[in-house]
Amino acid sequence: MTIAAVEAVDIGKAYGGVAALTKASFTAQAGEVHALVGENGAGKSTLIKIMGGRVRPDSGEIRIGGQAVSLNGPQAAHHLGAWTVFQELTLLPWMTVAENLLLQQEPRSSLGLISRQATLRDADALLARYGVMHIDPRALVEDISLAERQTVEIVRAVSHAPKILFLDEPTSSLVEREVEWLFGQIRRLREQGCSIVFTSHRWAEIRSIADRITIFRGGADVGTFTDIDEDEAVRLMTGRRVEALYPPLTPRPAAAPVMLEARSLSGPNLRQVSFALHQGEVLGVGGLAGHGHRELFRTVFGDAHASGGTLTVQGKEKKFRSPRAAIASGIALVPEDRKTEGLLLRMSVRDNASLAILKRLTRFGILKPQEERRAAQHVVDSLRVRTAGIGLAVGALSGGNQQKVLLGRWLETECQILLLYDVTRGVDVATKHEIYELVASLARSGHAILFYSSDAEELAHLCHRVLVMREGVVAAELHAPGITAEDIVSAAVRDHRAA
Amino acid sequence: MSAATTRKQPFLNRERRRILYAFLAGIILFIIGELVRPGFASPSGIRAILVVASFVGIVAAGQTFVILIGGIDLSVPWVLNAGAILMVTSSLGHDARAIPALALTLGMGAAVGALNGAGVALLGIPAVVMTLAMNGIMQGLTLGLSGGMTCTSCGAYAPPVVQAAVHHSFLGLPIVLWIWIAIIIVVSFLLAMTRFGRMTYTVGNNARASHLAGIHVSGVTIVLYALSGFFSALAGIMLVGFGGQAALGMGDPYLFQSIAAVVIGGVYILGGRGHYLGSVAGAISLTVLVSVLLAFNMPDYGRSIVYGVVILALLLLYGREEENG
Amino acid sequence: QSSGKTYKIALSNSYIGNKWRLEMENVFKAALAMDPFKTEVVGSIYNSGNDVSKQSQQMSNMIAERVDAIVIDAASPTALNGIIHQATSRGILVVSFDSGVTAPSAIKVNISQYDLGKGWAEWIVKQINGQGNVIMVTGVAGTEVDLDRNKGADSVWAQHPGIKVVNRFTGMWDSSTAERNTAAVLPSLPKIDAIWCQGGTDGVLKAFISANRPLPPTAGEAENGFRKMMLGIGGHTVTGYSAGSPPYLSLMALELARRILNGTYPKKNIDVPNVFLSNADLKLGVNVFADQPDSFFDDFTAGGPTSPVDICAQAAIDGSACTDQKLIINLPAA
Amino acid sequence: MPIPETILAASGPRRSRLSHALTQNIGLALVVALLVACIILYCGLYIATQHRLPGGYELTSTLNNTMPLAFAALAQTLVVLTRGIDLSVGGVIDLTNAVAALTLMGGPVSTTIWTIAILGIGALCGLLNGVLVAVGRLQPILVTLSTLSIFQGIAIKILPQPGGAMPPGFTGVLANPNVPLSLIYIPLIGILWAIFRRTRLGVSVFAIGNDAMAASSHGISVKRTTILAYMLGGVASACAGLFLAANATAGDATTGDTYTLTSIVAAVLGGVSLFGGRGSGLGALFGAFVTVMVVNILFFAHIDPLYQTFYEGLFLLAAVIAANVIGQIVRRRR
Ligand SMILES: Nc1ncnc2c1ncn2[C@@H]1O[C@H](COP(=O)(O)OP(=O)(O)OP(=O)(O)O)[C@@H](O)[C@H]1O
Ligand SMILES: Nc1ncnc2c1ncn2[C@@H]1O[C@H](COP(=O)(O)OP(=O)(O)OP(=O)(O)O)[C@@H](O)[C@H]1O
Ligand SMILES: [Mg+2]
Ligand SMILES: [Mg+2]
Repeated sequence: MTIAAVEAVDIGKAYGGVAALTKASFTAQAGEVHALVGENGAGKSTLIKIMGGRVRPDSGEIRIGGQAVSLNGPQAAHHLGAWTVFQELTLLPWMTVAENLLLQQEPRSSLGLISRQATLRDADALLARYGVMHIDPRALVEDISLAERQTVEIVRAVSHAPKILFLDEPTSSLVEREVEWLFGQIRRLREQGCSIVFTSHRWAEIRSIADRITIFRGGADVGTFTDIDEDEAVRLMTGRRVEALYPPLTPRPAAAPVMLEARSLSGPNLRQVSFALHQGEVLGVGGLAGHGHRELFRTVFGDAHASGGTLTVQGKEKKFRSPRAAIASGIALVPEDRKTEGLLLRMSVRDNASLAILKRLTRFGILKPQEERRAAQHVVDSLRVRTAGIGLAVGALSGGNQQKVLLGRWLETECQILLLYDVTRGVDVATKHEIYELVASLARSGHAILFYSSDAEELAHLCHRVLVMREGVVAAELHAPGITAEDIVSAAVRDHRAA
Repeated sequence: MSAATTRKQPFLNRERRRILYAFLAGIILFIIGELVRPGFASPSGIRAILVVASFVGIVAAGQTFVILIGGIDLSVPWVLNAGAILMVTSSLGHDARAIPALALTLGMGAAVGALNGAGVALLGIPAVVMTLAMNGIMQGLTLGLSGGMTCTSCGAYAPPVVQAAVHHSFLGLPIVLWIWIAIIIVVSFLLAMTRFGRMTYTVGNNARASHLAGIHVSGVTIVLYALSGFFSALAGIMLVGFGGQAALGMGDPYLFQSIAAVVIGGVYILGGRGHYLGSVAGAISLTVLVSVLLAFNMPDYGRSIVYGVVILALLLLYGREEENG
Repeated sequence: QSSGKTYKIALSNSYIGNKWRLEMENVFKAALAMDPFKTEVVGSIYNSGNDVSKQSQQMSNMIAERVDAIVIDAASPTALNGIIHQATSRGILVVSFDSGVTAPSAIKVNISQYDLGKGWAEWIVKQINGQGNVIMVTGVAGTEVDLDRNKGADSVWAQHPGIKVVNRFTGMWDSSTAERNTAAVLPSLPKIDAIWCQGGTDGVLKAFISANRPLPPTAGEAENGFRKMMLGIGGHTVTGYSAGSPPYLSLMALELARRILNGTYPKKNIDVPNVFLSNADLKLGVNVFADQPDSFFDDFTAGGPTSPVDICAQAAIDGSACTDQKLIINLPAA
Repeated sequence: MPIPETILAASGPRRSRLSHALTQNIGLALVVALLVACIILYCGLYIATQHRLPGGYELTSTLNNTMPLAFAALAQTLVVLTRGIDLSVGGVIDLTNAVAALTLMGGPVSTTIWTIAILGIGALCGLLNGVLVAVGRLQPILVTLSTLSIFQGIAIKILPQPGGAMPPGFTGVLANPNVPLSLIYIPLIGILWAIFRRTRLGVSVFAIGNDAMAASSHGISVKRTTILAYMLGGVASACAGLFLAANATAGDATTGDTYTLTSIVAAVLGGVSLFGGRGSGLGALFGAFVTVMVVNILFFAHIDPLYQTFYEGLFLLAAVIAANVIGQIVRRRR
């Protein structure tokens, strides 16, 4: 065998008393796509942060090109040709896409000053070179969607012609077509001899692109495989078997009452959207990112104001002036970006889990600590949140576990209507399975669920109906049974294909 | 790792350690004072310094609330002055009128604070601008309405009960210190044990996420600023009790001192982290520091320099942020 | 004396957060409504706080308004020199008082701060026979007034080695600050035989009372609260010596400006004599007022037609014109 | 050039450049609008009361009086952009102003050398702040609160009494009272700011204010950038001290104090976010002009001096609310 492009040897890392990695190793060759898989909290991101020079390991060795290296910062890794897209993106929110793309390598004018025009031009060219036409380099990062941010971050890493590329859950918020795009990039890099190390919780993707897979469990690797089936991988990751990923779809009762009805809802990026969501129904929403899903969810939740149309909840017309009003009507939202819109990162798991039910946990405004602890522990136990305790800051949890806390927050409430925006983003297979079961059982027990996902497969399996949105309009409505991911994707892009 | 789920957080976490150190700093400064000037840390010396610290501490209670949500209250000086003047002019020095006068004054403070909060939360005015403008507005109103403190009742004394509350003792402690202790208990309880306190921290951590979780962000903000106004007015009342009469300019020193006490006590200036007990420790150690420096017979410039150097030294010992990354 | 012309005179004041400044403005306002100013002067008043660039900007606007004279109580003795020069070079008369300015082209009306500090100190030396512990409560550091008063005192202490200045700390010319600072240091101080205080005198004494300390002989400002204690009003009596910058300096400056403008007085500085009052000199309703706040400054008038200024108490209290008395301002003989 | 296998196609027309520029610089656009509104109001009032147009003098004095605040606001902006706050701005102004009073008295050569040395002192003050924040890992507000006290103390030590006299040439260049020479400093600041924005350092300052962690993973040194930002801020504060000295023609070790708060207000009015990462030095400059225009407007509105701060406060709020409303409308349109 040739010299490995990158090698991690027995890496260990502890935060406070919590061991994130105990003895983690893997080896990736040049021209190989190497997947790291494992449960939420298995330590994948920690390992990638260490390989990317952002975190110093407590023990173990990193070898690049056969040479042991000590990375004392991201720059050291860059010098060795190793570039990373971290799980929590590192774009600067109040700077433009162009500035972000060319940070630290801005084009200079003849006076030696950074040229804004050239920056824009170069950024435009860069995006075009990688086939990204839908992102305006002049836009501020805070104004673009998570998927677009992810794309920008990938373009930035790829543009350095890396010898080693680490991608930590690059597809978590990407939809089918964007994933395809990314895989195109990965294949090209592989052909050029680049070694790509990536993590994902979507087995289909792993199977389609990874050459080899290293499985992690509890902070250590349990083996590297070239050919392994999903069931076996899941068993190695979790120690248990996951029967079928998707639960069987229970047909919704024929005469189920309408819980939520939108008629001709309009607003920014929303045009005349109408739908009815019934009791016990999982109504999927799909389509390419940036086509109005975000706005639809925000409008229904009272976080954005419709310029036209009506919203009816359980037969009563409502005009929500704030999320509080929507919540009072029994609606709950798991938002897109858990870091900025969902969680209070510096506060504890307990504080985050109990946030929506504080009223129930207080008497005369005074908190009942016992009950609060019990409620938080219930969230942790029922969703199997991996945490060193309910007192730990939620920001210290792994991405998937953060998502579980957020979901758990709403399950403790008595909401009837759940707006789930990409809830399985960054969630591991076993947990995904749990969430699917949960969604199905919530539907069975009479909840109405509006379910957006960037994963068309998921929509196809889980939803009674799927609304495909394009440019703020409902472009197609697909009915189960018989929905396939391909149907959803082709409905979402039909126009562009035709054009 | 799942075995770790029951692991407890250490009792003395970073924040609590910091509060402890701030208190320790105060004690050390007392000792230094005693070494320089015997009698400095005598019971009467400590009592006198704590009384002075209590005024800062009371203003700092309000400042803690608003800083916890990343705000700031620069309207302290003239809300305090207005409170002092309103107290004497409405009570006219009669005990019988003390209760309504107290209610009126505290109500005025809370109302002005609520206006600050409304400006910040509903109109989106930056807290610095809103509260600074409010300081000017209150100054203009106070001077204008009292005709430049020339109204016939402006020279009235604080009601004897109010003066007694500052000067008289109960169980060996001046009553003002009992009041402060009560405030410490109530405020700490409010922040740690109530829904309102929890909402304060969540809003301070992430207003957007709190909003999406159904927290009435603007309501919480308004109440917090109202509390700040309330405590400024209360400090005004205490100060007229202390001095007997209202004077203009009484509130000036309390702006920077209250902010300094809060941040030295470990409350994070951008919000979300900290405890009132920290602000209390900050108020005490700052007051002891100033007093120690007064006890040294040194020129004012020297005091000014030493003051800055000592605070820096203390912070380098205990107030450093975590290395991020 | 009236020349039939009217002059535009503006008062540019800086800080407005204490009683002294308010009285100073009140008597100014009252005078504008009384003869001779009522007919001869169109006056206006501006405050800038301690912000020099604001005061400077307001003075620029006065220049733009083409006033005939500017009377100023400055936020800084030097920082307004530039704008003062601009005013005087445009033919505008500038008269400074209280917080004086160093600009040579400005006319100054002031008491001697040095003599004030010295006078207080000399009285103390006499009171305690040149022997004993003294505390000095100083003013706002970095100001000329503070420095001059301290220097005056220090010149006296230097000649009396028996006097020991056991502590010197600032009271910021503010009763409440003075009280707090005194309260904080008092427990650690030995027996105090005399107090030398630039301002906030009543606050210093209140701190002594709270700490159950006997009230030593006190030389201090002209606060009503201090003088009330000298008369024993309120249950505590102190042997005192009270003097200060009188708020009516603004009137002397106004009168000087008017006289210079109408050509009846030469362009020259005026030294206003210090008037020290001891316990025996005090008279209720004349130079002590039982119904005025402690922070009221009692030396707005020296009383009687021969004193520098004679104006009714009401003018100082609320800025209204006196009804039963004429305004008399006696500038020193030209 | 690689041919991508899959193209992520554009979904609609891109927004116009102008619309981008407007939404990205909304703070700057609003403060400019605010300033224009203030100027119009001022001119209206001026004409109504003075029956003529404001002219060269008004322009010159407004410019000269604003320059110190403009630099102080610039200093504040540099630090605030890094997610910090600089309460020591006033202290650095005190210190540099005091040093200027002591040293700027010789000929042009010595004056030039000392001017540069004073800028160096500002840089040193900033270095101290920056090192304590970046290396000492202390909260910026605490560091600068402490150094404010230290710098003030040193300033009073070296210039206990206001004084000194600036050479006429120095004043002639920095704060010429006769010609609106300061007019050149505005484009100069604009150009310097534009250059700063187009340097690595400038981008880094914004980047660490956006997200220090993210910036450091792109290889930006947070420590180095923080220290340099504070140093540049120190230099800008020193400029404020120099301009203040030039305008005053003399020094005073206490006049800088007010700039700590006013610099923050000017920066915030100029659209600088106190949470870092957003804002413009140019906006802060205009913010400084707005605060001075407010003084002018209220002057010519001839308001009861006791109520003056009341109207100032109201005006400030009205201005910010108006700006917010316009901002909302612009934002909604996009
Ligand atoms: N800064 C930190 N402080 C404390 N604990 C941490 C910190 N960062 C990570 N951890 C802990 O280390 C463990 C590994 O986290 P890591 O983010 O590497 O998991 P992961 O495999 O990437 O999971 P996911 O698939 O959910 O992203 C988790 O238990 C997490 O709680
Ligand atoms: N899009 C947003 N971005 C950032 N902050 C936001 C946003 N939306 C809301 N907020 C925060 O929430 C506050 C306004 O929401 P608030 O919680 O007051 O709504 P509400 O109280 O539910 O509304 P209402 O008073 O009309 O019922 C803002 O001041 C801001 O702090
Ligand atoms: Mg991860
Ligand atoms: Mg609201």
